[in-house]
Amino acid sequence: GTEAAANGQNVQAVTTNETVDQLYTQAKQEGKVVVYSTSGRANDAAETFMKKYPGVKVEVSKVKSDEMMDKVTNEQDAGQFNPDVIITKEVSGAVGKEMVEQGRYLKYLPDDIAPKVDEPYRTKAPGYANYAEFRTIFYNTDYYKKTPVTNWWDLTTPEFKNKVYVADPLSSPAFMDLFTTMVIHSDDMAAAYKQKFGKDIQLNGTENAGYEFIRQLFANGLTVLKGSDDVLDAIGKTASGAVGIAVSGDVSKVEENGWDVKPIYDIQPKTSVADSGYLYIANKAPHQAAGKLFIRWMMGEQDGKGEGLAAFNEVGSWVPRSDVKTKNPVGFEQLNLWDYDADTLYMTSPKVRDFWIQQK
Amino acid sequence: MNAIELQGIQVNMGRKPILKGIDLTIEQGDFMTFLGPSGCGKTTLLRTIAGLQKADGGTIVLNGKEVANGETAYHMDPAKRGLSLVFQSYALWPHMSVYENVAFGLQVRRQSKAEIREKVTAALTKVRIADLAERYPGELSGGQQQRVAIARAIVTEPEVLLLDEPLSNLDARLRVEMRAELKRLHRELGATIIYVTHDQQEALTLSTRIAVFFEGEIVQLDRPQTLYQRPATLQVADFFGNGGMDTNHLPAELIAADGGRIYLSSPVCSFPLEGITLTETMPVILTIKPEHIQLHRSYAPQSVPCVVEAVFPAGAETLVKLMTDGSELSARVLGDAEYSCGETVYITLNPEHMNLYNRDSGILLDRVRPSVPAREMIRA
Amino acid sequence: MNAIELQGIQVNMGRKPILKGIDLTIEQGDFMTFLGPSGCGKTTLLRTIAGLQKADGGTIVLNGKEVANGETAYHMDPAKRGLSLVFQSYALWPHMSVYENVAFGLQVRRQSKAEIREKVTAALTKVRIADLAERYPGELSGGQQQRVAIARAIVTEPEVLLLDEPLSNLDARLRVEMRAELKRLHRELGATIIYVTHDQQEALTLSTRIAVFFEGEIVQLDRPQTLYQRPATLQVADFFGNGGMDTNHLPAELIAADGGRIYLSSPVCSFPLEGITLTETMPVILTIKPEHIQLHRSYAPQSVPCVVEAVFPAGAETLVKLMTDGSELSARVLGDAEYSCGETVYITLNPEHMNLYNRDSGILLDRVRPSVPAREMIRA
Amino acid sequence: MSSKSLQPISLKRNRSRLWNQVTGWLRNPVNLIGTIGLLFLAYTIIWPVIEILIATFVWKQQDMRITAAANPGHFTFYHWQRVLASEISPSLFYKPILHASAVAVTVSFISMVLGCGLAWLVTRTDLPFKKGITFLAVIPYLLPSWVIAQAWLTFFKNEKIGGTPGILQSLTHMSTPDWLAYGFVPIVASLSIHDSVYFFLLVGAALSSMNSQLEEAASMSGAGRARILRRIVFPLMLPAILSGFILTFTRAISSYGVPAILGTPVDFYMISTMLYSSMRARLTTEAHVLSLMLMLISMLMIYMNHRIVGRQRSFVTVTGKDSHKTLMPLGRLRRPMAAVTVVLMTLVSVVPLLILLVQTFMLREGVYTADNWTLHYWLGGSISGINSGEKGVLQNPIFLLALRNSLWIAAISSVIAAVVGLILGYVAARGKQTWIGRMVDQVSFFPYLIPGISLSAIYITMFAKPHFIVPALYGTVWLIILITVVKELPFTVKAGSASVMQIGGELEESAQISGASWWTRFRRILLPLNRKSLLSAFLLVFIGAMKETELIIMLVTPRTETLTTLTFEYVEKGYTQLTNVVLMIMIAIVILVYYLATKYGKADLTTGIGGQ
Ligand SMILES: Nc1ncnc2c1ncn2[C@@H]1O[C@H](COP(=O)(O)OP(=O)(O)OP(=O)(O)O)[C@@H](O)[C@H]1O
Ligand SMILES: Nc1ncnc2c1ncn2[C@@H]1O[C@H](COP(=O)(O)OP(=O)(O)OP(=O)(O)O)[C@@H](O)[C@H]1O
Ligand SMILES: [Mg+2]
Ligand SMILES: [Mg+2]
Repeated sequence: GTEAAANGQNVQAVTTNETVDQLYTQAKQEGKVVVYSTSGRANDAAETFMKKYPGVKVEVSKVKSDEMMDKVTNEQDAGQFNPDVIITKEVSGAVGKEMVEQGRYLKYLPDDIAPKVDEPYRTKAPGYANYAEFRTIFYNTDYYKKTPVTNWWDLTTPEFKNKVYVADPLSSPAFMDLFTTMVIHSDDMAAAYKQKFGKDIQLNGTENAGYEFIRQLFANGLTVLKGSDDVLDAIGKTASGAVGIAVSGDVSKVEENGWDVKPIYDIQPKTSVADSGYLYIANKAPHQAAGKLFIRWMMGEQDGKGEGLAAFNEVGSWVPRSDVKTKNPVGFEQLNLWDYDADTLYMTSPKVRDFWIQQK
Repeated sequence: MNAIELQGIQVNMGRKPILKGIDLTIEQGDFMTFLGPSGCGKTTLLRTIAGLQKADGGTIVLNGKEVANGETAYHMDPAKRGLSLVFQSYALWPHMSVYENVAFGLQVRRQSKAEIREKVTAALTKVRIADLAERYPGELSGGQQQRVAIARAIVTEPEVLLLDEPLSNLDARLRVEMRAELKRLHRELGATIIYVTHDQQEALTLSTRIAVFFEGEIVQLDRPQTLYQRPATLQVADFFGNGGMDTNHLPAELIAADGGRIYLSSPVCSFPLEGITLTETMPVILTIKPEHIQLHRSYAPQSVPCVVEAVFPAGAETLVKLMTDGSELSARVLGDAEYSCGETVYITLNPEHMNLYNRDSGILLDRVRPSVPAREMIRA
Repeated sequence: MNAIELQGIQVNMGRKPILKGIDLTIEQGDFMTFLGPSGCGKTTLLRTIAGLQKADGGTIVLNGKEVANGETAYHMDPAKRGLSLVFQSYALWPHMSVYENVAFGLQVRRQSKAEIREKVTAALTKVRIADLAERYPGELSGGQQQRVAIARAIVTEPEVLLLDEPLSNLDARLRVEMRAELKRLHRELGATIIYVTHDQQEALTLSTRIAVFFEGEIVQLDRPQTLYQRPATLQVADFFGNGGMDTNHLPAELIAADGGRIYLSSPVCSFPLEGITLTETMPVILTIKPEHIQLHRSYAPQSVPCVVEAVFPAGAETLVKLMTDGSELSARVLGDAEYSCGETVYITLNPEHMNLYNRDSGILLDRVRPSVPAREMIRA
Repeated sequence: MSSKSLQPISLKRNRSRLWNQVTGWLRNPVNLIGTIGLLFLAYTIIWPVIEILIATFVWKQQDMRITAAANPGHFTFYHWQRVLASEISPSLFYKPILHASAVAVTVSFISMVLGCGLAWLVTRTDLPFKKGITFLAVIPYLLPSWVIAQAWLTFFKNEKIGGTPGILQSLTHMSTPDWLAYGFVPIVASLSIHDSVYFFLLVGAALSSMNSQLEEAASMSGAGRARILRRIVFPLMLPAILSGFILTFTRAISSYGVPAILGTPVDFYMISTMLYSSMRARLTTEAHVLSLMLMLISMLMIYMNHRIVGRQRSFVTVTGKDSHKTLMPLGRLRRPMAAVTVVLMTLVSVVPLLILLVQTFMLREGVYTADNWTLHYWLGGSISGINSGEKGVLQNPIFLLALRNSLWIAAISSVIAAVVGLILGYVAARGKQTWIGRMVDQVSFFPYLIPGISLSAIYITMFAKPHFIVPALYGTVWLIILITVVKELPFTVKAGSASVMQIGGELEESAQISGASWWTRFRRILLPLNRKSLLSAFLLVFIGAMKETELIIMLVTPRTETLTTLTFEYVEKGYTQLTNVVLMIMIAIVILVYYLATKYGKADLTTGIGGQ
C-alpha cells in the first residue's frame, strides 16, 4: 500500500553508463541473475549468456505477464526482492501504469546502445522492448494466391460470413488490445469504412466505428477459438477460404506445424498495434549488475551482433534497433501500426471488454 | 408336501468345508430347530437355504421347486425364494427408523400405505416395541434391536421363516412371550419355521423336530422327546445336558451269561437286557440324567448308598454331587435341598431312563432294553 | 474397599431420562449381576461406569477415586479408568485378525512380543478358539465372534470387568465352560465383575449379588438366594420366574381375627401369621413358585384337590397346569410326569415358600411370617 | 434457592464445573482437533477469503479504468452491483453461471451414475477383471482434462472450427452436428469422463467396507437388485455420494480448460471463463466477486448436504459384528458386462493415453512413415528446425531438478493432505451435530473455489516474511506443499468424513476401553479402517499435485521449478510432443505409485476390510 505509493513518488532511475567489463566484474561477485519472463526466449538467451559470461548463472522463471505483476507486487510489498530482470508483455497498459510508474519495474537502456534504438522505445515508451509482435490477419496460401484482405472492414462483408477466426480476447488481453485500439482510433476506422464502402458509417446503437466494427464482426459470424495456434490450425491445416486473426510471431512456427498460412502486413486503416516484449530491471534487484549484463546480452550488445539477440530476432517479430537486420520481408519502420497508447488503452480496455462480453 | 428338501448340501468357505453333505427334509408346517455347538454351521445352512450362501454341492428344493443346485451351479435369487430370515446379527438398516425397517418388506410387496401401517403396528406390538417406531436402530438397546429384527421377519407373514438365534438378547419374560408368538404364527399361518437356538429348553418346547449338528454334519434328527431321552451318540448326549449340566456317564459292561442272557453290570446297578446278542463281554457307557436319579434319606428298596460331595443350589432346583464306588454322579432335585456334604444318601435309578452306548464308537445301543420281566433293579 | 461406588447416577438420551438416579456400591471382588427387562438401562449403566456415556448427574467413584461427577461435569477418560468391557455388540475390529484383536490391549500397554503371544494364546484357548487366531472377525460364526470379544476383555486381566450379555450366543455347553472360566477369573484375580445377563440361571449361579432394574431404577439389590426366595415386589417376582415360567399368583386376604391374631385366607390354604398388625381385612397377593407345589396322586394330609388342565413336558421337567376353586396354578415336577388332563390330583404347599404382597402397591410384606406354632397348613 | 451460606460452595462448584466443562470439552478429540484444525484453516483459508471479501468492497486504483466514480481506498458496493445488477451482469454473470450450473449439475449426475455404477460392479458383484477395471478407471484422471477435450475434438470436430475434420466426419462424410462437437454436450462428457473417478474412488471405498448383510437383509425382504440399490445401498452411501457430488459439482462449475476449448467456438461461456478473463484483464476485484459467488453457491450445496446427511441418523456400515462379504452374482450377465466395461473403459482411457504416447515418438504429428519415428523428443539434443532447437526432455538441464521437486512436492503434500483430510474429516463426521464439525466441513471447502492465482498471490504476502510462529516459506518447496495441501483439503476432508461416517462408534469405544489414547485409536483403528478412502485421497492428490499449474506457477522460483511448469512452458510454445513426453513421464510415475499404493497399502478396492 503505502510503500508502493512511496515508490510511485520517486521513480528511481537506473544508472545506464556502466561498461560491459564493469558490469561483468560486479556480476561475477553477484554470481547469478534471476529472470522473470513471460517468454521462453529468455531461456535461449540464458544458455548463450552463460557461455559468454561464465560465473554468472541465469535462473529463469516463466510467468504470465499479469501473474508476474501480482507476484512482483506481492513480493516487493512483503519486502522480498527476488527478480533482477523482467521480461514482460504489456497487459492493456497495466504494466506501464501499475508497475513502471510505481517504480516496481525500472527502465534500463544503456547509454551506448540508446542511439541505435528505434522509437517509441528510445524515449516515448515506458521501457525498452527487445522485440515487437502484433496481431494480424492470416490467410491460407493454398486457397488464396494473393492477400484476400486489405481493409479490416473486409471481414464484415458477406464474403467472409462465418469465415473469420480469432483467438479469444477474453483470455488473451493482447488480442483485446487490438480491438481496444480500433475503438480508440475510431476515426481511422470510420475513414477506412468510407474508403471501403464509399459511404459514411452508420452506427447501429454503438458509440463509434471501433465498436461498430466489433459488432459487425460478430454479426458476420465471428468464430472465437481458444488460442492463436487454434486459429492457425483452423485456417492452415487444409485449403480453406477462412481467415484468422493471429500473432505475427507464430510465423516462425508455420513450417514446423505444417500450416499453409501467411500473415498480411498491410491492412487499412492500420495493420495492427504493436505488442512489445519489454525488458526491465526489477526494483531493488539483488543482482543488478548481472541483470544489466543479461539485458545487454539480450539486446545484442552494443553492436547488435550479440548472440543473445538471436532468440528474439525471428520471423514475425521485430527487434527495434536500427543496426539489426530483420528477418522479415518488411522492416519495423515500414509496418503500418497504431501507436501503443498505454494510458488510453489502460482506461478504455475494460469498456471494450464489457462491450465484447455483451456481444454474446 | 415337503416345504424344504436339502440333498447333500456342501458349502466351503476359504477352501474349508463348512457343511459336509446335509440331507434334510422339512415338511410344510414343521417347526425345525437346529441345535449344535457354536461354529458348527447352523447359520451357514440357514443362509444356504435362504440363498445368501451358494451351495458348492447338493440341491435345495423349495415347495417342490429346485432353487439351488450345486452341480449345475444354479442359484435362484434370494429375493425370489419368498423366505424371511432373522439374522443372528440383526442386520437392521441403520438409516431407517424402526417403522421403516419393518415396513420395507411390505413396501416391496406394494401394499397400500394404510395396510402397511396397520401391519407394521401389529408386528411392533407383538414384539412390544410399538412405542419405539420412530427411533433409529442406533438408539435402541440390544434386545430392542433384536425385536425389530423379529418384527421385520414376521410382518410379511412368510410361509417359511428362518430364525437365527432370534431371542438370544431378550429377557426370560419376553422370551416366553416371543416363543408364544412364534408358536401362534406357526399354528395360525401354518408357517414352516427353521429355528436356530442355543437354548435347549427353547428347542424342546418349540420344535416339532430337532436337528443336531456337529461340525457341518447332522448327527441326529428326531422329535424333541426322543432326542432328549435317547440321544443317538454319546456326543449328542453330552451336548444335550439340560442347561449344560452333564449327563452322568458310568463305565459299565454287558456280560453274556449262560443261556444267552445278557446282563448289564455297572457300579450302581445291574440287570438283564434284551435286544442284543453277545458272545463276549462288551464295554459300554451307561448314561443317566441327573433328574432321573432319585435321592432317599434312608435306605429304600434296591437303592445304592452314596456320599454327598457337594451341593449347588440353583434357584428352583439343586444339584447334588454324589460319590459311589469311585464313580461321580450328579443328581438334580427340585427346590432347596437340605443335604450337607459328607452325608450318606441312597439313590435309585430307573432303568427306563438309562441309555447304553458302545464305549468305542459312542453310538447308542438303540434296541437294547431292560428285559421285561426283570424291570426291577438288581444290586451289582 | 469399594471398587465401584455409584451415587444418584442420572443419564438422559435424546431428552429422555434413561437412568433415574442409580445408587449402587460394588465391593472389591463382587460378582454383581444386572438383571432386568430388555431396554431397562443395563447397558447404559455399564457404559456410564466405563465412561463411554457421560453421566448427567451423580458421581462415580472407582477404587476411591472420583472418575465422574455430573454436577461438576467432571469426566475421566475411559482409557484411564482401567476397566475391561465386553460389548453387547462385540465391537470387534473388522480389519484385525482374531489374534490382533485380542493382542491390542496388551500392545497398548507396551508388553513384550513374547509375553503378548503367550497371553493371547492363553486367552484364546480359554474361549476355545485358539485355532482361529489368524481369521478375521468376518470369517467367524456369531458365537466365535462373541468369544473373541470375551478373550479381548479378559486377556489384560483387568481388576474390573464389565460384561454385557457375554454368553448370549454360545451353546449351553460352552456357556457352562465360560461361566466356570469367569468364576475362576473372579476368584483367582480377585476381579470385580459386573455382569449383564438375561439368563436367570446364570445370574443365580454366578453372582454374589444381583441388582434388578426396571426402567432405569434399581428395584432390588440382594444376594441371589434372597432375591429368588423373596422378591421385593410383585413385579420382580413376576419377572423372576424360572425360565420365564410364571410364579403362581393367588388373590388372598389377611383377616384380623379376635385377639389380634391375623390369618391368611386364600383359595388353597389358610393359616395364622405374625409380624403384622391389622385392624381391617387387607387384600394381598400370595405367590408360590411352581416347583414348590407338590403333587400327590391321592389325598395327602392338608392337601387340596385340583384338576389337571394341561401338561407341558419340557425335557428334564414337566409343567402341570392345575385348576382349583377358580384359580389357576402351575406346578413343576421333575422328569416326565404321567398326568393326564382332567385327572384330579392333590397338592400341598409349604407356607415357607410363599410370599405375600400388598395387593395395591405390590410391595412384599417383608416381615410377615407364618406363626411358628401354626406351621401346618389349614384348609380354607 | 441457594441460601447465603451455601453461596461460596456453589460458586466454587460452578467454577470447577466450568473448568471441567471446558477441559472436558477440549478432551473430546473432536473439539480439540477441531479447534486446532479451525485455527489452521482460519490462517490458511479464512484469512485469505476475508481479504478477498473485503477487497470487493473497496475501490482500487485500477477501478478508475471502469468508472470515473472510483474513489480509491473507499468503501463501495460497485463491484457487487456491477456483477449482479448492471447491464453487463446478464453476460458477465447470469448467463455464464447458468451455463456453468447446468454443466455442473449434469456432470455430477453423469459422473455419479458412471462412478457409482462402476464402483458397485467392482466392489459388490462377482465381475471378472476387477483389478484391471479399477486401474482403468483411474487413468482418465491422469490425463489433464484439456487433453480429453482435445481428444474429443479430434474425434467429433466439424468444419465450424476449420482445420482437419474430426475422425467421425472423415469416416462418415457427414457433418458432425455442432451440439455434438462443441458446447454443452462435449463439455459435460469430457468433464464426466475425467471426474467420475471421484465418485468411483469415494463410493468404492465406502462400498467395499459395507457389511453385506444389510443388502442380504433387503434381499430376504424380497427386494430386487434395483430396489436394494435404491433403498439400502444408495442411502447408506449418501455421505460418499454427496461428497462426490459436491466435489464434481464444484470442480465442474469452476473448470476452465475444457470449456475454453470446447465452449468458445459456440460462445458457450462459463463462469470460470469470465473469472479467468477478469483475472487476465487485471480486473481482480471483479474476479473476486465472481469467485465469492461460486463460494456462496457451494456453501449452499454443502448446507443442503448437511440437511440431508444431518437428518438421517446413521450411515454406519462397518460394525463390531462383521460378516462374510458376499458378492452379488451377475449370473449370465457376468461376462458380457465385463467385456462391455473393459472395452468402453479402454476406449476412453487407454486409447487417448496410447495416442499421446505414440505421438511422442513421431517427429511430425500425424505422419506415419518409417523415418518419422524418433526418440528425439525423449533423448535428443538440439536440432534447429525442430521446436526451435529445443532439446529432448531428458536432456533439458532443469528436467532432473523439476522431476525431483515434483516428486517431492507431490509425495509430501499428498501424504499430508490425505492424513490431515482424514483427521479433519473425522472432526466433520463425528461432530456433524456440533458447530465445530460443521465449521470444519464448510471452511475446508473454500479452497476449491478461491481462484488458484488469488490464493497464491495472497500466500506470497502471507509467507514472504515470518508471521507469528509461521516461518517465511516463500521461495521454498514448503509453501508449494502447503498450498497444494490446502487446495486439496476440500477433497480429502470430504473423503475422510464420508468414510468415517460409515464406521460404528463402538469400534473406537472398544479401543478406548482397551486403554488406547486418541492417537493410538486413530493410528490403529481409524486409519486402517479408512485405508481405502485414505489411499484414494492420497492418489488423487498425488495426481493433482503432479498436474497442478495454475496454483503454483506464481509460487515457483527457479529453484522450485516443477514438471508442470516445464510442461507449461512447452504448451505455451506449442511443443506438443515435448508436452506429451513430460505428461507420459508424470503418468508413468503415477502408475507406479498407484501400483505400489495398492500393493503395499493393501488398499485394493475390490476386497473387503479384513480377510478376503
Ligand atoms: N439415543 C437414544 N435416544 C433415546 N433413547 C435411547 C437411545 N439409546 C438408547 N435409548 C433407550 O435407552 C434405554 C436403555 O437402553 P440400554 O441399552 O441401556 O438397555 P438394556 O437394559 O441394555 O437393554 P437390553 O437388555 O435390550 O440390551 C432403552 O429403552 C433404549 O431404547
Ligand atoms: N469366510 C470364512 N472362512 C473360513 N471359515 C469360515 C468363514 N466364515 C465362517 N467360517 C466358519 O464356518 C463355521 C460355521 O459358521 P456358522 O456361522 O455357520 O456357525 P454357527 O453354527 O452359526 O455358529 P454360532 O452358533 O456361533 O453362530 C465356523 O466354524 C466359522 O468359523
Ligand atoms: Mg450362527
Ligand atoms: Mg443391553
